[in-house]
Amino acid sequence: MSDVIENGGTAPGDAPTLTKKDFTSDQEPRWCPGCGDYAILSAVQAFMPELGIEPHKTVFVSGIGCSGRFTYYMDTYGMHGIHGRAPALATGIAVAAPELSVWVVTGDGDGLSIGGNHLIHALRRNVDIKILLFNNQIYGLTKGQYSPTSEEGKVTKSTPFGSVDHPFNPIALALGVEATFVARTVDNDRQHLTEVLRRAAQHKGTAFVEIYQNCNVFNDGAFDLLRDKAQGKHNQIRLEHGEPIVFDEGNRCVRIGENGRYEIAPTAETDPDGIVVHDAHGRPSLAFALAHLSRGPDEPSCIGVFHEVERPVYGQAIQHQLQAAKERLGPGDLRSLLHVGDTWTVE
Amino acid sequence: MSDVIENGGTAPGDAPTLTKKDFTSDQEPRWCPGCGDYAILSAVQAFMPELGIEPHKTVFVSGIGCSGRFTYYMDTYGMHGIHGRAPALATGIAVAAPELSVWVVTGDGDGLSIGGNHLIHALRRNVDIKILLFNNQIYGLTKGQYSPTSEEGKVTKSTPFGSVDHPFNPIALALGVEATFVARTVDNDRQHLTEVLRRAAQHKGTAFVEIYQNCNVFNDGAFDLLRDKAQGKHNQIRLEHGEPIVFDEGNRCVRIGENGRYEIAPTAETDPDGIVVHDAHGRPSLAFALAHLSRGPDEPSCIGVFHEVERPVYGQAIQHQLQAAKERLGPGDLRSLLHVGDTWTVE
Amino acid sequence: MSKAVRERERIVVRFAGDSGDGMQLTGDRFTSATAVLGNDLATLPDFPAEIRAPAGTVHGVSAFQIQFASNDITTPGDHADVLVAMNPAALKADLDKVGKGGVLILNEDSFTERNVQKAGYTADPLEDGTLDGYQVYKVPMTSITVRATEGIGIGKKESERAKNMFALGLVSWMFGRPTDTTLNWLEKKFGSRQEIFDANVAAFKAGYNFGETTELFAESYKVEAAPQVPGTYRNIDGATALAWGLIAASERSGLPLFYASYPITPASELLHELSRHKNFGVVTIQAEDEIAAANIALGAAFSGQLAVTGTSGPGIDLKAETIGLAVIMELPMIIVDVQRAGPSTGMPTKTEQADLLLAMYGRHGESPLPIVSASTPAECFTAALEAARIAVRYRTPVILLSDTFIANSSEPWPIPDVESLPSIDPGFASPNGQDFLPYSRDERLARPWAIPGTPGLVHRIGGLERQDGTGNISYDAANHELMTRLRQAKVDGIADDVPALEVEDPGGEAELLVLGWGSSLGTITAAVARARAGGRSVATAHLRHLNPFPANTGEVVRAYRKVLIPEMNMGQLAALIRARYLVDAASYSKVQGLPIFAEELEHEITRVLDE
Amino acid sequence: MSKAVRERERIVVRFAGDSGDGMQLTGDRFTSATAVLGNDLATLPDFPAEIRAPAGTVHGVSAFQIQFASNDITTPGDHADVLVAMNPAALKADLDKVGKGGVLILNEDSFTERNVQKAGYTADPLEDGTLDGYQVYKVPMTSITVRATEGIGIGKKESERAKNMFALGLVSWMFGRPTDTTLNWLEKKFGSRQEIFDANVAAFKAGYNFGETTELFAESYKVEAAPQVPGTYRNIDGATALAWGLIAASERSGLPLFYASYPITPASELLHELSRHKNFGVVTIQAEDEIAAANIALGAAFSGQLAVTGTSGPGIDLKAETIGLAVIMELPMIIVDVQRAGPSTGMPTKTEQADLLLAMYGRHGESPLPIVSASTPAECFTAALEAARIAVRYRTPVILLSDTFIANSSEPWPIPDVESLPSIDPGFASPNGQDFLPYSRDERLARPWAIPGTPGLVHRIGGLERQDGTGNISYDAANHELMTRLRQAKVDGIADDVPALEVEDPGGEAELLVLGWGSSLGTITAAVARARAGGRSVATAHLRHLNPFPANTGEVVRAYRKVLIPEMNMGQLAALIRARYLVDAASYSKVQGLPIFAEELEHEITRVLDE
Ligand SMILES: Cc1ncc(C[n+]2csc(CCOP(=O)(O)OP(=O)(O)O)c2C)c(N)n1
Ligand SMILES: Cc1ncc(C[n+]2csc(CCOP(=O)(O)OP(=O)(O)O)c2C)c(N)n1
Ligand code: SF4
Ligand code: SF4
Ligand SMILES: [Mg+2]
Ligand SMILES: [Mg+2]
Repeated sequence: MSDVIENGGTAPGDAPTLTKKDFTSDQEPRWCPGCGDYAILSAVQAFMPELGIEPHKTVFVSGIGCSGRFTYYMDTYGMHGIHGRAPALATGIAVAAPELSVWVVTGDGDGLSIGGNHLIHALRRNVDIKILLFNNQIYGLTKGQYSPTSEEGKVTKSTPFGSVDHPFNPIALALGVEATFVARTVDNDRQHLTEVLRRAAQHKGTAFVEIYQNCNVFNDGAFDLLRDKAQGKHNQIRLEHGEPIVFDEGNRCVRIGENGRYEIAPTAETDPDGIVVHDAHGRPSLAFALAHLSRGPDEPSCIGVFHEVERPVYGQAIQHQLQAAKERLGPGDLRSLLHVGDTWTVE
Repeated sequence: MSDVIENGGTAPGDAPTLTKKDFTSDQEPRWCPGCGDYAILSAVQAFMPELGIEPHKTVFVSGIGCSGRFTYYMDTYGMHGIHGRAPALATGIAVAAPELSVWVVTGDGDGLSIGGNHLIHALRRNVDIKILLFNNQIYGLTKGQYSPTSEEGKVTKSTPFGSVDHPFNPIALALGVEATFVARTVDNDRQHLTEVLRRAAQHKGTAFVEIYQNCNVFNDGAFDLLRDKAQGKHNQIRLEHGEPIVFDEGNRCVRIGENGRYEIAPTAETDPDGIVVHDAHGRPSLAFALAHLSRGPDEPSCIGVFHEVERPVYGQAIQHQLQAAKERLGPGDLRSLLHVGDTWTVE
Repeated sequence: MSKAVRERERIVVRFAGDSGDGMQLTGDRFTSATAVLGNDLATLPDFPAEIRAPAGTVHGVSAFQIQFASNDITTPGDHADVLVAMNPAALKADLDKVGKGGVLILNEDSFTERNVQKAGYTADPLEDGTLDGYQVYKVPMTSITVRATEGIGIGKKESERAKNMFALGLVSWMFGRPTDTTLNWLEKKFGSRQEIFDANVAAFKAGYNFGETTELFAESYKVEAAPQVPGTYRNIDGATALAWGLIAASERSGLPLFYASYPITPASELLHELSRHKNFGVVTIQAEDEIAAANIALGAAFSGQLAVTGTSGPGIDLKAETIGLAVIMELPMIIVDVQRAGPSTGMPTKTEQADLLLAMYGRHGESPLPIVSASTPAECFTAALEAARIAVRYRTPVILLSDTFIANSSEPWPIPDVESLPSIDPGFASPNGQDFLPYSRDERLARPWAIPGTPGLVHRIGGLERQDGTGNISYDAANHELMTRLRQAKVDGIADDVPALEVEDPGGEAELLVLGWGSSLGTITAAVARARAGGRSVATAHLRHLNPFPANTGEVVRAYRKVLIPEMNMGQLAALIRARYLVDAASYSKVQGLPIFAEELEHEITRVLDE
Repeated sequence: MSKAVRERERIVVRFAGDSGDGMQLTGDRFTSATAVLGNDLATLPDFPAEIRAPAGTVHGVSAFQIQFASNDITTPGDHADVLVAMNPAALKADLDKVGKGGVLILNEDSFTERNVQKAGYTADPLEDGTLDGYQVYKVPMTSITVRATEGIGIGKKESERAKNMFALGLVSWMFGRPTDTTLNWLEKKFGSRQEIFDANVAAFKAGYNFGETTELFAESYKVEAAPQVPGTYRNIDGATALAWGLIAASERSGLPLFYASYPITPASELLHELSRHKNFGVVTIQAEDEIAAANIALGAAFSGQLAVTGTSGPGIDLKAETIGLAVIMELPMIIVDVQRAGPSTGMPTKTEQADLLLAMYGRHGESPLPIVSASTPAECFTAALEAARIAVRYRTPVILLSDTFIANSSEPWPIPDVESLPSIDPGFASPNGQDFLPYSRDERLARPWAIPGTPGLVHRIGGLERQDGTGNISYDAANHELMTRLRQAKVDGIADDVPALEVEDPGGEAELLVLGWGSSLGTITAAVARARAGGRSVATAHLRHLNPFPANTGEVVRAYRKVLIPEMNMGQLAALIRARYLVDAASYSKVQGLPIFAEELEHEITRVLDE
């Protein structure tokens, strides 16, 4: 059995200096040219050395979807599971081997459609895994059906007359199921993405990171308002813990309205004391309100860490119970077990 | 095909006067003596006539668990499905036959453990079904394992050393996945339960009703703080839309704290303007904050309708698309379909 | 001066290029022109497994194969006579699919050093002897196309994209295909975008004329029309035929069609096709997963719809528990399994027929259900109708097996007269004044289908064992035995209600029976035809009902000294036939994600006969 | 004056009462006293299907049956010789389980008009002739118990609850069971709660003395100890034996045991038992559903644990896709299926063996895996060890089949010497300086097990088809064929690595072989013994490995003119044996949620022999 690590999270190891190359496998990525997945892959490969955890102590787990191929391109241990089940596979790994750094890569279909149940249970349990959800608001691998994050009325191969489902808000969903770390970033902002990865890696327990990812083949431009340099600077609401929430080059802010409700307002018309100060470490209700500022990425939306709190980590709690049992009852002895209770002897 | 009903919800029919007996089947209930399920059954059977919908236009759908038996005791059409899938079965019925009144009965294991995915997708889609989740914070039918709503550290048959999972907050979960109607009530308060059922029945779309239900065999007393007459009057926070939230015989209230945060405070020490006025029809963030006032039913907790908003109803939107297509393209003609595109004739 | 024209009985052409090169469209158009000429034909698209692998690599190659003939053919052909390769990667990927001595038409422009490397060649295949023994035609397709479209006013990139029309034109000339079908289609498709239309027409004509006028091609070929039964024909692929068959079943039963599914290759096409026909009242639901899809369909079945859920192997695994529920609920429902290759995720874009035993046994407890399968693209239409007939008549879930090969390939289809299609009586229960017994049975052991909304028939069903007659929960031992045997007997009884297994044994003296099911029909027919042409006498029979088998199946298989069962699996039908009839049926098994080749099977037939 | 004592070879006693009457505990205690006496025994608890149906109704009846004997016995008995019924409902529910002329010991106090009605009797069965032909003893158990416990200082309700100890005392006297085992146990259990302890002891003694002293019982019975091989014995039920077998496998392999499951009757007991042994380092996880449980276990398997997931039929359906993933990942993992009755939800508390074909074929594509089964409660221990051995040695998921009957019933078990248990070598891969090939194979075709954390062996696995050797994704046709056949060959090869199928054919001249698997062993043994006692010669063989079959299985079944396969299903093993060996094996099938009775099977054996 693995030693119990006291603190979860991925603590820096004492590995020799690592480079991006150490995390790059010999398999050639096979996404469509221009796919946002390339940028994420490159950012992750470049970021991993910083953790100081050697590739062989790192595991990437993914499901099925374009995003699912991620695992093959990381030169770490990897499990490419079946559709939707990556959080469960990763739970098995993280509980069995708490000393490993375990990452899950999933998609909006993989993680929120077929895999919704495992995702919500991983989040509530606070397993020590870092979940990267590549949200392109479409099913890429199966060539373009709508997903549970596609906007209402979406015309796709499976909905030629427009979809009639109301989409999930993944950040709100995660907050609703007791996630301890909830963040959002975008594929093409290397710096922001890396910072969010860093925070996720440091978090003890399950980190949920939604990454707006452009699928340039089946859903091009879905996130332009936030991804595009020119538009992004007006529409990204960047969250920083302890800072008043202002955006659009300072022109707009988030303020506290009636009954405690959050709303977007021109900064000039807002009493500075009424501007919401971002509190990532408080109750999830505040983060939840921020998640509902916009209907979706076609309106000014928050990116960054919404919520980050400490709670016992599932795998560690289990390992602690094992240790406590051993201390209290002594290590298991098979012979005594087999003889417990009534026995009789025939001479 | 069924006629399209314009408004979902269960509109009163013009049925002859109905009584509780009309909704009571000839099957003898077989729950443990004293089980909270009896009280709920009796309340539901007594309430149904009020809707004026005849039993044959009503369908109850359930999953597996003690709660799952409910279906057999209602003298309506009924489907007792497999474990966790009732919301999906009910979706099929509600979409196929929008003129029916469709009810789902599920448990905390059935609805939130194995059935979590179907529940969250039904809620986001806003299918016209009314979901009653009997939350007894335990697996009853399988004789006492902990459930995803059991409190941390719960000692059960499957967790002799105490559970290590953090539980769901079902109200928060429903709000996080875009539910349009979210309420909570308790098994033994016939009047409150009936009022919540009434509101749920009137709602157009999916209604989610959490019912705190006592399992007197495997988890007795879990809700005493709220169920017990003497304790309940101090600890139930009864929500009424448009009313300031005060409870404990007026002694305590919910007020707006720093950054818009909700907190419980002595009414006497609170500026009346700072008391939260319950807004069930606003953004879900307000209801979400109320759901997080308590950690669970062992603290003062809200009951009543947390959230209730209108949104297009899934089954109706589908029926509308069918109608629109027929109007635009004319009713389908099989012969033309088979001949569409290139054909050639051999004489 | 017109060139020589050679007559041929059958030709296999394969178009291969990059995913972006439009090969499927080229193949489709060539097929239409061929169909209109009256040739018999069979086609097979061969998609890359990746969404859009890097351009120019073998992983990105997309191909389309067609066989057309002046007589009956049943497969898209083992080997191509002509390969059109738009780039080195296409050549690399598909050269081994061309018969020795075959014709290679290569887009010379694309054979740059960089492309040759990207394709994984270490040396230029045009130079190093790789192509020795083939008839190689190097045609600078890109540059001619660009030249032909000059002055139309489109950019170079757009003009280059028309090179597939050049290839289509060239091959159309080569095989004397009519040009008007293609020109009409271009008109319909691009008519409103003048430049694009002009460019495509120019490229197409340039290709046609290139063949006609250059010295390169000395001759063209002619394939006579195949004799066809009079009627109106269309070309149809299996996915469309299946979808239309379901719509036809809905029309012929008066039951609204209700399709709930979760996308999965190769079953997604069904969802796509059905979702287009809302004016037929078809409800399509994209569920959150396969389990939900099955349950949504089952809920709709309870409500009196023609309920269908479609998927591929992984989805059948997931639906297993729900299918079992449908078995005990005895509700009509169709589960379509478009089989794909491999265990687990396997090879999602490849074909296989390895879900037969899963369909038979893939549920816990004793939960028998009927299994119907389609053997050709067009047969998907009738198979869907038949599955619906059985489901509704017997109040039972039915598994309908198709596969990737059938779903994607196409063949000419004599369009049936709508009125001639079987009609299906839903036979809903109606109150008769007596106590309603939801688990009473008719003469074929089917129970009443009483749908919510019907007064007087209020009842409840579920997955716990039902009491005979009342349908109440029962834990009674004898009742469980009775119900288990009733469910089995109901399914077994269908054997008398399906056509007898037909044997084709022209001489009446064969000692070998080649027995098949599903998509190997084409291969079997072709292989047996060859063996017969070689003087062997061989009988064939093909099962469309896999559970129960037609009543005479035992008789048929016992009548031959040898039985050979070719399958794209490890011998699944063989296992069933052996267990049931105790005949020493041999399995011929190929598990490569590809159809069995007629040639291979012919060898096996000869081997078995000579044994 | 001491009463007459009659000697008997074997006795079947059945205790029946309300769920709240403590019948399971009574049965348990009687079993312990019987085991200590050295009788051979077999037990079967019979729980109500409802959680706690209304007291006094037949649905609330809980029973416990034990057969004990002075010689080898193998079943808990077809019919009871003695029924102890604590109330009218118990009599109503179980009277048909008593052999004609049997002894009925009834708690007279409970036969009030109200209780008689609640039980569903229209008239008092004590009066109306219902019990004619039985030896009826009416004993006012409740009132005597209350009297016996007067003055101890407990309430009437508490004192009434001790009436099960009265019954135990009475039956203990009747069969000469030692009192000290029970008294010691009461001491341990209630020693700290003096009044409760006193009341139970008083009730127990009152019952014992009641038998000894009243006129009612003229005689008691004696059953001699059965000859047993020397050693230390304990009584064990199948659920416990299976859990301990897994712990033993963990100890003998050095691999931490990792059990992920979702509760389901009758498999929950495994989760409960294993969760108690955290000091053995056993991790138990209650997952959100069966799919998660399987995937969590598979993740743990990848990480080098002894990974196990347990469930019953409905859960196997749900795990199918994940098991297929484990097949292609070639990781060691055990899937326990404690089979229960019926399709769908069926009859959850009843037994059946109808998941064999599901275990064989219940995954899409070709995904073979080994299947091991347990035949008796104690054998669950060795079966678990064997499943672990195969899983680890061959890097493969293994399905281990048990059933409700085996899991709940118990038998004496010679406790094995821990050191004598087979040891299992995990054989983890370690770097050897060369490029690591995760899909290279050893002589038994097993691939390396390289666990995360090991430097130099970094690799990735998944559900897409793997390239031979490297384990990279491959869509190559020939590779797919190779891998499909390798996976099959690996599993098939296990046939040489398991003990040959043993035949028991004492005379060596039998013409009938009775072939079985799983929990029908007891019935088969008993039925064949009877048939032999009746002068028939019959051979038996029992399969513990269902896939692959032991290498000599074909030889065995072909050696007999007739083969009869009794199963609690519709002939699943029969189908496999017929398909594989083409022998005309007949199926004897009972599907009632109950074990087959030895008597029934004996008749069938005679019938088949006389055919
Ligand atoms: C059980 C199962 N059902 C369905 C599929 C088909 N499938 C593969 S990926 C996918 C959806 C992918 O969407 P998403 O998760 O958003 O990933 P993306 O391709 O957009 O990155 C589906 C439906 C499958 N492989 N397995
Ligand atoms: C697929 C499947 N898994 C597991 C079970 C066993 N099972 C039946 S009910 C249940 C949990 C019931 O808990 P809950 O939903 O809370 O209902 P309650 O009995 O408490 O009302 C379980 C695990 C099953 N019937 N089917
Ligand atoms: S389909 Fe979309 S998500 Fe998938 S690889 Fe292509 S661009 Fe990326
Ligand atoms: S076990 Fe609990 S929930 Fe189930 S019937 Fe008994 S008291 Fe009710
Ligand atoms: Mg996506
Ligand atoms: Mg519960």
